[in-house]
Amino acid sequence: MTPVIALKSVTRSFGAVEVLHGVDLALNAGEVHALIGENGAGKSTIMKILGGYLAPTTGQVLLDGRPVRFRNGPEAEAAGVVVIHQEFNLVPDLTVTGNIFLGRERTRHLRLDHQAMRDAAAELLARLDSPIPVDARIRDLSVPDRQMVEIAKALSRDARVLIMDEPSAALTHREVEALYAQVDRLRADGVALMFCSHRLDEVVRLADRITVLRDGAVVRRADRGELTEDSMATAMVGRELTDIFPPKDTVTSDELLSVQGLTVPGAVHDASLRLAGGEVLGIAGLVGSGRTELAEAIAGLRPARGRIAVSGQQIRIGSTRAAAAAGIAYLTEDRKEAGLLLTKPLTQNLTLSALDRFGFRIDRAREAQAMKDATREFDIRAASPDMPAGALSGGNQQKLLLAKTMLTEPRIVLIDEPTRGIDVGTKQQIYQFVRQLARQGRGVIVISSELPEVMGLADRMLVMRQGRIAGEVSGADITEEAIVRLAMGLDARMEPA
Amino acid sequence: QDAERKIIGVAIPTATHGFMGGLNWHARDTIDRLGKVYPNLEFVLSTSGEAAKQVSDIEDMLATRNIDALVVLPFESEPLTDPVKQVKAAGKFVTVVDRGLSEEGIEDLYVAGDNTAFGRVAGEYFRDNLEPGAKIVVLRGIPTTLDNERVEAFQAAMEGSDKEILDMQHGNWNRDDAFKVMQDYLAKYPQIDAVWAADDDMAVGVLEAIAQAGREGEMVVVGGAGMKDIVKRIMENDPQLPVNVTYPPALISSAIEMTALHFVSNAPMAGRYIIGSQLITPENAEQFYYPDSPF
Amino acid sequence: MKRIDLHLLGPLIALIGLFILGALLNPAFLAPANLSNVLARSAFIGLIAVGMTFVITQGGIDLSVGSMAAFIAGITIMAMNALAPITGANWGTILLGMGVALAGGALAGYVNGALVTKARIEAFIVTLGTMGIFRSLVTWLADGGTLSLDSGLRTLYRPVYFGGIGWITWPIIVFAIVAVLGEWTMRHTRFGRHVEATGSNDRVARYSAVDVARVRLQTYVLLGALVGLATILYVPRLGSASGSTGVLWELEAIAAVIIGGTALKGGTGRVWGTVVGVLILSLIDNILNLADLVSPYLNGAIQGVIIVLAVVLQREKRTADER
Amino acid sequence: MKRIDLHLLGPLIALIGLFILGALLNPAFLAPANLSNVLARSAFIGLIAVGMTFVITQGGIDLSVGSMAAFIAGITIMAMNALAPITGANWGTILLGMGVALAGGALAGYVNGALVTKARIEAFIVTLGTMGIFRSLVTWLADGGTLSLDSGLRTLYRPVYFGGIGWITWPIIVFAIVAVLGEWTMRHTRFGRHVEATGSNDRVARYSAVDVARVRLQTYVLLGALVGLATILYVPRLGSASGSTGVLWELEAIAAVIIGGTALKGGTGRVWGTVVGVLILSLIDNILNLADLVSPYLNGAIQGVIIVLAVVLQREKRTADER
Ligand SMILES: Nc1ncnc2c1ncn2[C@@H]1O[C@H](COP(=O)(O)OP(=O)(O)OP(=O)(O)O)[C@@H](O)[C@H]1O
Ligand SMILES: Nc1ncnc2c1ncn2[C@@H]1O[C@H](COP(=O)(O)OP(=O)(O)OP(=O)(O)O)[C@@H](O)[C@H]1O
Ligand SMILES: [Mg+2]
Ligand SMILES: [Mg+2]
Repeated sequence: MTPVIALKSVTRSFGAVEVLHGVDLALNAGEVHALIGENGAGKSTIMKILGGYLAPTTGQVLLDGRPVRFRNGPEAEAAGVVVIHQEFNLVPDLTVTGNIFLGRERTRHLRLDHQAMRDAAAELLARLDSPIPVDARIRDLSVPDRQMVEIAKALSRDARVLIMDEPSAALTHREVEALYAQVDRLRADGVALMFCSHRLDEVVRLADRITVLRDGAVVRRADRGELTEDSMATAMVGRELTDIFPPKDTVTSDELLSVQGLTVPGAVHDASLRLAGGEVLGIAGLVGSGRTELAEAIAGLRPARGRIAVSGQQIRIGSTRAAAAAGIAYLTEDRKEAGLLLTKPLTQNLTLSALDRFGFRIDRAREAQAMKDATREFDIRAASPDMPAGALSGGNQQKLLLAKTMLTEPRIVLIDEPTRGIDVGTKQQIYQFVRQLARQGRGVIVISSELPEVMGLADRMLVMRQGRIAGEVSGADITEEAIVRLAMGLDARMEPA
Repeated sequence: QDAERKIIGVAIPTATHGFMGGLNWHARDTIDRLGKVYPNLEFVLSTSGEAAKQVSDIEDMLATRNIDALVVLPFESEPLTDPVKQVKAAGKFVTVVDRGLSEEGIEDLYVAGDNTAFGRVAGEYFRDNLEPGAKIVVLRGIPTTLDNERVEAFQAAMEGSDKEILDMQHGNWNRDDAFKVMQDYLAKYPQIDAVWAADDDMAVGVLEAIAQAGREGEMVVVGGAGMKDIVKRIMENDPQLPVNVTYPPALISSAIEMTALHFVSNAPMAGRYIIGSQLITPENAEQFYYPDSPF
Repeated sequence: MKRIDLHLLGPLIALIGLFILGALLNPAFLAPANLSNVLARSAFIGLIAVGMTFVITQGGIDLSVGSMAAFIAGITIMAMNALAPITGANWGTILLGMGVALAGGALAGYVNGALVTKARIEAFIVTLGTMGIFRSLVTWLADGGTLSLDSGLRTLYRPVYFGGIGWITWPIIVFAIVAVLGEWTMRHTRFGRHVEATGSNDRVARYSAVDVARVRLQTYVLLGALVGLATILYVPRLGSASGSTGVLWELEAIAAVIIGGTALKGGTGRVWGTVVGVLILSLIDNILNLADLVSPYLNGAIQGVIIVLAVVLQREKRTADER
Repeated sequence: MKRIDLHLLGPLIALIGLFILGALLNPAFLAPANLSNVLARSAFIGLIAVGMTFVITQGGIDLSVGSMAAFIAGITIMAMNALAPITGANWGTILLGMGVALAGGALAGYVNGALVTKARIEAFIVTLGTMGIFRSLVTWLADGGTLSLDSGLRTLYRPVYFGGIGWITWPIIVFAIVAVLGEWTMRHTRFGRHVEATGSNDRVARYSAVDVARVRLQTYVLLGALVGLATILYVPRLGSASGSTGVLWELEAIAAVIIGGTALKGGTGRVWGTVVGVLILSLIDNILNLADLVSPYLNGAIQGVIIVLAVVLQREKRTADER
């Protein structure tokens, strides 16, 4: 059987740096192919080449066994090769429907057929089990919702080949299930699928074939069942990974943060919490339960009512400067729109929140040193500190964002989705790092949609439901079941002890 | 005779309205003509849309073109006074046109229209020829000292008469603006007996607005500066346009010519030449009619 | 949702407020003749502003429209004057002249658009350049003075501005049709969608198979053609064009677009908002002329204050955005 | 990398080209007196354009600067004239006048900035409004005419424009200092970084604990103060202010900023590029005066062509960006 689409000894360079070294790869109809590898290994680059968004420097793309040269993405799409990008590709000012049909609007007698498109969009979203209103503007959607729209948009194309770059990174449990169902359906329809993911359980669950990439070269190929999660991780990272979560050796000190009756209109109602130095507090909940809003309000990014005190000192609500001065730092879940200046060099991004520590005349040498330190400490893989942040691989952008937040030396860190798009090896580093922050006596709040992650990290957990704090669990009581029950509105206490 | 090469700089405002357009035309026409007649004369013409730009242009003429004489129609009097004084101090011959400098005695030659008379003649015509109790609306030009002089003289001439000035708004010496202002006057005042449009470009817009409202029979329109189409209609005894007041854009020609004569003839040219504003009436209109002028 | 509605209605509320103010200040304000005047005057800027809405929504800008109108008016008049001796002072000649205006406008727009999309120069600079060029050319063609339409043609052509159906004159009718078509195009056609997508994020639009350069170019051509159409209505009014025709129209058109709620940085276009914006600007002028103020020198100040106030009602939306 | 260098050098190459052209057209071009004139007169727009670079980089715009300059010049003159009888025609009075100019400028800038950041109105509209307001106010203060500085003060004050160190007159010195400080501030201070971050993506800036509203406000105040400083140099040159002072300066300043390579949509500011842009614009005027052209009516056209050409050299960068 000829593969539907294949790469033949493809290399790709950005400037002088070669990031892919002679990659061979084939996708067959009716099969799901997983591409895994560390951050910056070249996964997105391969996918962009397949999808016509980048040209290979040398080597060939074969479609049905014949060499093709797509000049751009739309041309590949016309040939049935559809890509869901890691970076969102939605127009913020258009509605969900507008985006799904952008460039392929349906018309009747010149006039846009709004109803037909709206119905089709609703149908697609229903297939994904997603309640997003089709007339909502993308600008007003949360990150996971945007990802669902992106998936719906790709599904609306009649694809022979569907390539998904970390489709589930921004999704929560329920949405992921809907995605899997679609993957199964498409596979049964004979579509050739490829995806990459840092969730190895997902790879085990979905993939018929697995290709492991390291530093731009294929290091392992395997069929379904040949690799366990552990062996995948080992193949990716090139070393054994043990004990991904560090021990919870908590020594709490005095109360650091106290939030009382915090209300963010329309999102959070009467939330109260305490955080001690040296403690890691997890916040779990479904998408849209208001976790982000709560964290943003604490960081002064949203107007809110209530009281926030740091070390007993009341701070002004709704002022980022007041929050920053009190030592609160917030790491956003929306790194592209709110986290990094994508067109600015890495160094400028790194130091943006902490410029006052580089002197009145910004000390470039010290900045460069800080960049060097951050690159080492957070293992940021970048060709040069002067490259724009947007040119980093997704995972490396996340690491840069983390480094940027830490540079302010906060006393209280709020981390929203800390490991979105991060490979297993680095995840471990980040978990170590979070723990280390706590050991230094800082307070850490972790928000994550990956339950195992919060559970593995947190000393104590709050569960949010519909904008309210539904309950608290700590120590040995932190179980998946307890959390899910709270998140779903089933009282944990009703469970017989 | 004196075959030595002389360079005359001419600095005037840009053609932003009809009168200034006519003035620009006359300036270029005169320069072309004199350039042919006197091969040893060279002219440098600059037009500026703003006082500071005109000052710059004059600086450039002095610094890079080494002019021997300057003919200037100041964009505004105050800001140009000092720069022109510098030109004079550099030993150049200076002719000032139309708008006097704010300091006396700088220029060698002064050629100007008479703004006070321009307003007064129109005012006196209205005072003497309108019915008692007649109601008048006025369209003013671009807010400038010169517009103020005209309007003040107009008001002074009207003072004590039994005619009433209903309104004065700025039409900016522009046809379109005058059209709009006149439309609104017509909407606002049921009775208007006369319009002082103060400039023939504005008069064109005013006439169109009156025609649209179908009130041609009700009011007379007095413009100014003697645009050829208007003068022609006066010649033809148009009841809507009984008279006009001269303010000839050709005064720039006289200024340039006299400056040129300073160099090519032995007659010393100096002094003040005020070209008075006259009333154009159907009787004398013919002598103010220049069919070839663009204005 | 409530917030957004208020934002959408902001300019409309301002317009209604001005209306009431006008009626209170002077009863003549509500007379059909006055309203007809105001609407007809709005038509030039209105047509241009509708085109400008597309250009701004797409993420561009056009500073040259005022000069372009003057230039097109100039060549239209020259063309008609030149044709009149051959074809006679009849409607045929006028229709040819109208053809010149439309084609000339579209071509001028094409030049702007091509410089922006093909030569890839910042729209602000391109149109700042062509603004100077068009204005110079018309001054030069008119030899510093005024280009006037042949009087025979003039008489024939006049009703195109002044005539109509009762007090609903042709400019009002044309403006209304163009406004409705413009709104329809923005809301209900593929072109409108693509214009918004391009202005919102051109990279994404390109990834979605939108021919971004073509869309951009088309908006400039559309704007140029509408400038041509505005000229067709402008020429019969006073029958002349000069270097001072259309001065500052660009600023007025852009202001109308933005007062109407279209974002200067592109992405969302609101044609009906633009129409409201144009009417607001015209009404301010009219009301200032109808009312008796302290000093006409202060007209500009009052105008400025009203423009700012008209937009204050919109600010709610920006608060929501900023979150 | 090579591409970006070419882009950065683009305006500089255009400037050098103009220089060579000037020298070829007229040897007097290179005379110190001429260069001194050109540089000194660039200073007004130059100072304003440096401030404008910050405002545009931050993602804003200010259309009011020309009117603001006229207004500030007006009140400065009135203040000095009012003081002269009390304090006498001496340097003390002039220094007080300078203080009025600077404080007035900063205050006027503050008004713009506060309307943008606190009342949250689109900058284009705010400054379009204040543009009308300032211009009206100065016309009204001057009663439609001209406000002139007391002649005694005038004589004393003149050297501030015309004097200096040899042919390097004070305006040149002030402009040079402000340009260097401006470049330094943009490149090497926290404020500059914050300005760029705000213009690049204000949400990211806010999430990075940058007080976006404050940064925005500060750029307007800075621009206002620089307008005040420009006025301090302008008043001794012309000794007067009127409703037509500073007309279209805003367009010139914005054009200079963009020719210099600062993006209109914000995010990257290049102060030295702005300086080059200002010099390009001044040189074009100067060169047009050096040579005799077909018709002065076409000056504007030539100017337009050169502005567009000067920017063509930059387009490479945008190609790179767009991919
Ligand atoms: N436009 C670009 N310019 C320069 N370097 C680039 C560019 N795009 C990608 N790279 C580099 O190519 C390498 C591979 O990036 P790629 O995005 O393919 O990684 P990835 O495997 O998808 O990683 P992640 O898991 O973090 O998404 C990285 O080192 C990245 O910095
Ligand atoms: N700027 C915005 N404008 C309007 N609605 C928004 C905006 N941002 C988020 N929302 C909505 O608010 C709700 C809460 O979203 P949010 O993402 O903050 O929840 P969350 O609990 O943090 O979930 P997660 O982090 O998993 O996305 C969602 O329904 C989202 O669509
Ligand atoms: Mg990737
Ligand atoms: Mg969230």
